[in-house]
Amino acid sequence: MIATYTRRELMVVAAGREIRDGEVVFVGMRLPLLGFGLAKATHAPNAVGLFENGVIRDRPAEAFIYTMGDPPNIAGAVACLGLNDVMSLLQQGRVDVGFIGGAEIDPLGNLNTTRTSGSGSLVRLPGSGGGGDIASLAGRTVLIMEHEPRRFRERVDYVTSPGHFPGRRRGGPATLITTLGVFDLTGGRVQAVTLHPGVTPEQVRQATGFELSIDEGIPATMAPSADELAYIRKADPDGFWTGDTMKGG
Amino acid sequence: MIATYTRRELMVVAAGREIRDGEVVFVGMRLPLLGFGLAKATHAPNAVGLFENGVIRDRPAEAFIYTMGDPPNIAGAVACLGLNDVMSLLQQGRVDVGFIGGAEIDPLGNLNTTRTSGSGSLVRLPGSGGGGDIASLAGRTVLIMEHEPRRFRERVDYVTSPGHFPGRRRGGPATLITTLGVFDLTGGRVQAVTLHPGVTPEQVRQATGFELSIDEGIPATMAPSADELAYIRKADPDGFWTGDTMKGG
Amino acid sequence: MAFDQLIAAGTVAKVVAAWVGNVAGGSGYGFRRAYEQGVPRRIVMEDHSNFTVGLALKAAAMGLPYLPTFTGIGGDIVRGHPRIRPVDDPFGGPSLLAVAAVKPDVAIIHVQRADREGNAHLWGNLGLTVEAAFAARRTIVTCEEIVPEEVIRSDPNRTVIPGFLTTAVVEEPGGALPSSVQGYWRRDFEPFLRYHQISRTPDGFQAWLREWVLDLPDRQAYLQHMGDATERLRVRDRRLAAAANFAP
Amino acid sequence: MAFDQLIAAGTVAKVVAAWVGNVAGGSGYGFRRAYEQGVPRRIVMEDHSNFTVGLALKAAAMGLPYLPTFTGIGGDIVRGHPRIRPVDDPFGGPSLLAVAAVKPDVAIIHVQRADREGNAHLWGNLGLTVEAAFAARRTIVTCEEIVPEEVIRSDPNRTVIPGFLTTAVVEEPGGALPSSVQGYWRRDFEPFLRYHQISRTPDGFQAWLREWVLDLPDRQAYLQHMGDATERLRVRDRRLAAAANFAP
Repeated sequence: MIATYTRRELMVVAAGREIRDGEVVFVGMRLPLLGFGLAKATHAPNAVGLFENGVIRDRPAEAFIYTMGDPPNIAGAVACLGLNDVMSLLQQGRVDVGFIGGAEIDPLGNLNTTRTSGSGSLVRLPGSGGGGDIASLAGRTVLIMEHEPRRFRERVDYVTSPGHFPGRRRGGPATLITTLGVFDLTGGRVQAVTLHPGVTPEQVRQATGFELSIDEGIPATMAPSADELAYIRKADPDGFWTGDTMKGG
Repeated sequence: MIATYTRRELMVVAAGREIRDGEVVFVGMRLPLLGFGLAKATHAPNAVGLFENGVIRDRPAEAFIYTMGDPPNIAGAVACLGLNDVMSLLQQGRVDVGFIGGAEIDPLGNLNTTRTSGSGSLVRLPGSGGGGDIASLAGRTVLIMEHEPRRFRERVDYVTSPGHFPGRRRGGPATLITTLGVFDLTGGRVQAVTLHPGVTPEQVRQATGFELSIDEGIPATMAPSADELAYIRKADPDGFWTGDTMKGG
Repeated sequence: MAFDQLIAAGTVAKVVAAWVGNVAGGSGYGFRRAYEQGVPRRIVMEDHSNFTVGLALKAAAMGLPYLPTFTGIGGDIVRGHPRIRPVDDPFGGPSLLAVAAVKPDVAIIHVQRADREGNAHLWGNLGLTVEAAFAARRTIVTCEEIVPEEVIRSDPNRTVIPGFLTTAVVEEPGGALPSSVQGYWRRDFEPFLRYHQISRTPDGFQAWLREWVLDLPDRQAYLQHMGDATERLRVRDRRLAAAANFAP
Repeated sequence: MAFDQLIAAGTVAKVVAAWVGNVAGGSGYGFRRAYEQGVPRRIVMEDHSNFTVGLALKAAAMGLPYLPTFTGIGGDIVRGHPRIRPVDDPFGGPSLLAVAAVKPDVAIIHVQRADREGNAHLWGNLGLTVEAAFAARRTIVTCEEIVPEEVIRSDPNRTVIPGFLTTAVVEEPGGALPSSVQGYWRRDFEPFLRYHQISRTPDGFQAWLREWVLDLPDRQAYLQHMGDATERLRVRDRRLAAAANFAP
């Protein structure tokens, strides 16, 4: 029997696969949070998760959380330090991988979450949060995006979270997970790795406002297993983040 | 009835009088620690004491302590932070007065606790500890010294705790309390304020390796009251710090 | 959300922040209107990342004019930033950025308990609370409970704000609602969602402002207007910290 | 005292410290002999103040090459110091000093309790413990008790060292004696005094070294040699931290 699943559930699975066992992960909320829990429950039982508010967990919160400061994310944490403490660990180079979302992306993996005039008039976005810090300081970053033409731009209006640039000290975007596929960014350009089941190269090209390379015969993103889906649906029972309409925005 | 008392008991009383009510005090060990407790018990009930290991107390420890990290100094403290936290408060300018001891002093209030060749051969002393920081950053400092000619030098071999110097941002030595008297240092030179009962100006001059000014008819340091002595003897029952031979060195 | 409410009410001239929005839905509409259209008034925005805000407060908390960092290099936040400048490593390593201190006039901190002197115990989420209290010229501590001083003294490592930094201490249970307070209150997510929806239009925001601020004469009226929320959100479970012995 | 013992035993090439002595009597004789006469070997001394050591470790803990400070200006510690250099405030304020990071190869931290992953609860005196654990390449946690992970998780704010920074965790009750451990052990002052007296001469130190190190084959023998100290110094009173509820 093939389980049905949403695009976002598939993205969670893809995010989880980016975490290797034993790694220190700068987690964040939404899909990466679920991906971290999924990785812990499957192939990466020894991964450790850092949250930018100071929380360090080696297992997901027992209950659904809206923000990383919510009480279930603190109860049962291994440590609850301050923001500057975990940012210091990040700046030290102790974080292997961090997750960041963005409103706009360019081929170098620069993310914009500050402001854009892409649609003609000025739109103010919420800002960096910890995104700019993770982009600057993590050992590598995994980017999570809605795959829409207006969001995939030759050049973003504002580089909130720097991608690849000459003189970068360490890290940089490694993988991009979108609603359409999984892409490699390590070469300073966007190379498709897998497309989600049913997605065609043409669809991806039309949804991308810049050149990207998709090899012929590119494989499909591996579908979630029944166990993986069961995990996600337990962690997000109302589909708040993983439903077809992501309620979390 | 006149209580008999030791020189060091008198120095504790003099140290306590340097603390004004409501002040934030960088305390230290030995005589200043006792002086802080005495001030709290008498004229400065609202003074707050900071210790360089991170402890903040608004009353003295319940039991005798050898070091500021000893458990009785932590039990009942209002806060126990880290060294850098209280040093940060000091650097912010939140500390009104700090106490420092030294092995050698010069007329500008420079203290040496690092190394000296004053007696001919090189002698290594323990080093700054927090002394250099208090000297640099407190609102004003009170210095505590054995009054001996070899310790009162025209120029100290090494400035561990800076006294007055051109371009000083704030603070500097205000008062010097010795085994012979109490001296004002605010003018960048040593001016006697009181001499301990029975001490003559001549004695002080002979014990001082540089020029200092002692006005004619200089008053005597006010002797400890019976209550003050009672406080000190309760806090230092074996005379560890205040006996005629200060066991603490 | 509080940022957005203050901005939409026209009380804010300048925002220094890494993120302004609503946990329920991303964008803050009040912030967007002020930034994009100058409605109800134009605001100056000083954009930061979380770490640069953290370092700006930490610099002030340490009594320093700035702190160095590697964060933000290569991005636009730090480019031409009024509070961030390039600096050399005096020991010859790679260049860094200097983040200048932010010294708030007032910090308002909500904690679980404090004594009458303002010595404050806080646990759970810390974020930048301690830095803010150390950095500010004046610090107002609001708390769930004012407790006897023995409670604070029983655990000096839990005291994150020493009383001599506290300008005023206010006992105001539920003072952080609809946000959570570990061990005392759960987050009430509905007000975030409702505010997000209603603040979509200026009229909607004005209705919210009347309902939740202007028409409520005092704290008591506010609590009553919350209905059963205080009962519903109160934490009744006990999951106590393991014993820590401070006996000397 | 530990500094002095290691130096007098000839195991130390360089000391980076603000204070080297003995709480019982000021000077450390082993340190003095090494510094003044090169006995048993010459040592390089890098003098600091408490705050410059604290900042050097904090810089490493923050992943920075240096931290700025105002401490020490006008004194000899910072003059020609290999790890301290003048820097300008890039925002035009008064000049400062930059203290370069100290990144220890190993930090050895004694705490009250830790779980098997090395998540460590520490309370009481902190000093620079946390900075050292964050700064070091490897951190060894010794503890009074290895406890079930639930104990640590019951109070995440008490975890000063997250387990992923811990290289090894060792259960060794009394491992900090003759120094104190809040709630577990009182300071034993006599060994400080005795060491201070006996270490006055090189022969005295050698006698101490034989008695307390060379002639004791293992930890068990060491504990036995301490006689009744472990019984005498053990804290039996209970003064527990006030309850803190972490229920979500």
